[in-house]
Amino acid sequence: MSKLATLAEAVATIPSGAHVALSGFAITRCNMAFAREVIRQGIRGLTVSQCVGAMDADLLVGAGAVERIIYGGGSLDRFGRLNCVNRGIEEGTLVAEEYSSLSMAFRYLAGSLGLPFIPIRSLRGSDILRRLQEIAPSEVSTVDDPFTGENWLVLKPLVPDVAVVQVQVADEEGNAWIYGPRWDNEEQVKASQRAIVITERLVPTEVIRRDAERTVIPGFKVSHVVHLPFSAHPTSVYRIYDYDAEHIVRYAEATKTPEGVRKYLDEYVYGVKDHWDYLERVGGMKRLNDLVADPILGY
Amino acid sequence: MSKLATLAEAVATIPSGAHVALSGFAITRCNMAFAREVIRQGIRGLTVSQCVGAMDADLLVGAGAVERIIYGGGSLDRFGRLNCVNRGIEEGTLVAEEYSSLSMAFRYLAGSLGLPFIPIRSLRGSDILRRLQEIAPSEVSTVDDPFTGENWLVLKPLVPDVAVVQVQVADEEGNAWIYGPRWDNEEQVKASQRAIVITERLVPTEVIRRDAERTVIPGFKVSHVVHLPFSAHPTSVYRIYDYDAEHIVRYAEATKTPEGVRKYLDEYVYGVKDHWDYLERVGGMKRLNDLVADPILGY
Amino acid sequence: MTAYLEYTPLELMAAAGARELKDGEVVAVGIGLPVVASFLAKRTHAPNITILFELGVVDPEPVHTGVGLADPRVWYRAKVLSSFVDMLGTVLHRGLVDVGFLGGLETDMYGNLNTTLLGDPRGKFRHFVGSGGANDIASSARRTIIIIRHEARKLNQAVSFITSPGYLRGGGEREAARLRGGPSRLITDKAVFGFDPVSKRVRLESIHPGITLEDVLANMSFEPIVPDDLPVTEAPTAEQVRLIREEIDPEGMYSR
Amino acid sequence: MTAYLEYTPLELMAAAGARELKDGEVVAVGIGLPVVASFLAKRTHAPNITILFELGVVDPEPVHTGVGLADPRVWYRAKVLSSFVDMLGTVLHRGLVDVGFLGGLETDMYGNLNTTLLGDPRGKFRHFVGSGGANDIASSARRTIIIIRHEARKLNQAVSFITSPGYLRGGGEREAARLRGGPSRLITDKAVFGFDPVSKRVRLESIHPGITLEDVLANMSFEPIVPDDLPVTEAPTAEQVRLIREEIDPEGMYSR
Repeated sequence: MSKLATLAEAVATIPSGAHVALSGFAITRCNMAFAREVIRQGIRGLTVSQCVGAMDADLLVGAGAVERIIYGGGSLDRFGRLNCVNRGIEEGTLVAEEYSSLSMAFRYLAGSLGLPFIPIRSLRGSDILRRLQEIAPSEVSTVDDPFTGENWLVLKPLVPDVAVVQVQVADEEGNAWIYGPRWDNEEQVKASQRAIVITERLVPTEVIRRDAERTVIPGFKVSHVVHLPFSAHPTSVYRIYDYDAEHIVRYAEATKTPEGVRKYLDEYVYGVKDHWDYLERVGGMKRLNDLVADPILGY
Repeated sequence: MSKLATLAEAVATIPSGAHVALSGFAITRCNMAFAREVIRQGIRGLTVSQCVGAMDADLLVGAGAVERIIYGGGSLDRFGRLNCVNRGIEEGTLVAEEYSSLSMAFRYLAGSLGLPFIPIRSLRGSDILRRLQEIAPSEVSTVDDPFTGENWLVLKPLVPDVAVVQVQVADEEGNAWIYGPRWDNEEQVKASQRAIVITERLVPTEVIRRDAERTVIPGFKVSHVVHLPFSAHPTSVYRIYDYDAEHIVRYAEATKTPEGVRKYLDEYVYGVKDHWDYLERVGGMKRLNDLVADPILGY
Repeated sequence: MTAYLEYTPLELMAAAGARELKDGEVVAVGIGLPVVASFLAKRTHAPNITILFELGVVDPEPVHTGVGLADPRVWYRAKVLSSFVDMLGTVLHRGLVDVGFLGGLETDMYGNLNTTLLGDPRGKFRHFVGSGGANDIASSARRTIIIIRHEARKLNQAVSFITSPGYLRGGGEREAARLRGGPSRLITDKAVFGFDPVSKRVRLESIHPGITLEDVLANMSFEPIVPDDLPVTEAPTAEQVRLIREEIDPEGMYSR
Repeated sequence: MTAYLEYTPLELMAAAGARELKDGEVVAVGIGLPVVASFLAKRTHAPNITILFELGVVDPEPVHTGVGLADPRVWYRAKVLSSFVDMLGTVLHRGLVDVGFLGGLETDMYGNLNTTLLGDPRGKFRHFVGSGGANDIASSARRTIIIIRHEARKLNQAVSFITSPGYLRGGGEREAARLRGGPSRLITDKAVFGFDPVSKRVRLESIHPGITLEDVLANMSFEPIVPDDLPVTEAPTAEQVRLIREEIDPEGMYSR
């Protein structure tokens, strides 16, 4: 069954206040076109989660669409900090439930497997745990191992309302492949109630059937499939295109101040009518061609 | 670092009494050449485990090499029952810790992730659980979910001494790919202290690096790599060769009686000096060629 | 094209099983008649069901009949090839399997299934297949459909071993064990049964064409609830029979 | 080929880090100097170490320097491309990571690391990167190596926030928290430190060529244990410097 939809249609199914798991990691496979459309549609009060905070979450926070972020810390790698997320935390306008990469991944894993709780060694003795016990006491607890008597920290499963995942290849049913490392994306999708797949390449199901070991996202978890080239710009999509360093530098610079964020949003989000208009704004075909990945290197 | 070894060398590293996880499922990707060599070397008192009992375990039990089997039940599919395993259980000569597919998979998963225990909904209310509480009380317990107060059955992680896994493709370091469904094999290998990889095709690491998303077994878990074509015969290896129906029928018939088992072992295990001799005994190149898989169908 | 007005009891059971599936549902099946029933549903009224095999196979399109789940013939053209943890963990245990098909050596008036052993577990017994994924499906699927031969020794007073729990000893016992779902149908070669919503006891729903109530009751070891009006089970259509014989199970391995 | 007799402080730190790795070990690294140190070890005395990146990358062979773990440049020619659960779960949490490299905003005399915030967590503070996999590595690796700039504000009396636990408040505190391993080395651009086996306090091990004990102590906010004999840190060999500059970090992004 075809689940093809436009980006606007898919985004319109997300109510304000929903918990959205995002597939981005720092500056790669971020849901950028998705984030821009969420902002244009005025969706607010979101809870966003991801193991490592990325540019998609930062842009959403910068636009005031996010009330709570559940993440394991993050940055724009060498391009800088997640200025909007950090400012929100520093000014208290953003509730941050901060974990580590594995504790986030285990929370998604527990959600994906229908486990009631999952034990973990991480976080013990750290201020991350002390912080969590204050601001999110319902998410962490302890259990005595019935086999050894040892007391273990246990985490509550994470079950987002929807996972939005940027992939390289998908069919119209939502069966999808991810090239390169998958970080938390498979567990995010399988933990969530449903998934929106945003794909660079749309292939016939016939292609999926010829190499089904690659299918990390099964169609039956997917509610919408959006086929949208360069939808992760300015972040990278392994084997398809490289990150746009110049644009990310501009973003990192702009987001150092609230004024800069407003200007950036006016120019690249509110100031464009859709994704195609955005692509023209950031340099059009000529610029995008410079970013197309080398087939061997993958970037 | 090359870990290439002969089958005899790899098998010789397994002490009597060891816990060996086997990669077979019914009549596919079974460690048959491995089982035959274990029997020839006179290794005894093994504990064998696998989610679904298969022909590799049945042959080892038939030869008296196994003291305990930890499994989720099993058969030879339409070819018949696991006669040796069933007889051992019926006569009390084999200790059987019997689970279900998921409870076994979760025990391996917990072992692979270093979890102290893992909760599960399966087994409750069943005689499988009652049986386990009698014969393996140290492996199952209950824990109150600290988030809801609900009482959950929890299983102890399974950590085999060695996983023996039959794969289609591996390099000399043990980085390996499995085509087709992987059932419990990835969790078995990652839960075990080490793994012995038995591969149909040996490829340069260069090949592994070109399609690394497929690498489900990382070389650093592997102690030995055995390159041995048709090592799963008479069971199938997806995309390489089909099962040998005639031979499996012969086995299923022979194993109906202890005498039959002895005759089978004399002819196909003790009566052959090595794997190549075995391949001649079961029909040689002519027969094996009939089994070679069609590149499209995979069988 | 020949018209298929005749059908075998197994073909009728497959059609009855197919009828239980709603379009869009996720179905966990073992090999055999359940596969025939599921593919029949997918090729008729439920093209969007998702079919799962526990070892890590989703929506295959076999062109040859396999001897079991371990046969690569039944993996052909799958959309996903993964693992037990993926199928039974992230789909079944996670709560996404709508229907599970189960068979067995014997069942009882509460739909408890035995696939493990016959005889006295503490004394003399014969050991069979065991659970595989059956117990997991019986514990976590939203509902299960039992398909079994209609014989007194298979429709038993009590089972020698509960491999896959149905409603245990009835009433609220299954709920108390906090198992999800439970058996919704019991399909034999003589009749279709349901389960009483309160007592959870097996209740006759329809009798197959040409079968009498006496045949049904004489060949089972427990008393099902028998309602006053007893419809006749819908026979498979000629098209359903054709699909089974020409496309789904041409060798008749599971349906003849 | 030019002889590399000169080296930068960062190149010296990379060489000192590389020296800590034994052949055959499994090493979890973040981006930056630890990657340079690990690749240097792999190309010299430890060809069989396994290098892991938390997001799901094993033993890559980059030909271009990346801006971080998210840069496909550093995934090039990996042997495994998987996930957090695979790297941090089945390898690290399972107990298979021998060495983890960690850096941070500041550390204290027990090797506790802060990558989260500076200031008063309850009042005014600046928020930075947070943990990523750092806390996980600090909790489950068999030993960790801290690499940090030698400045008074980075080698602090106490850290504002313990992101990644070292020995907590020393003695048996880390063991009591049942964390695996702990920091084995603290490498700065002026010296190499270890940790006292009993008190777990930072102890000076060697001072880099051309640096005085005064330089070392004057630029840290806590008192390390200072043993009587203080060797000079081994300088990187010309070959090590050549490898760093020509092959591992030709753009000098992390080592100049």
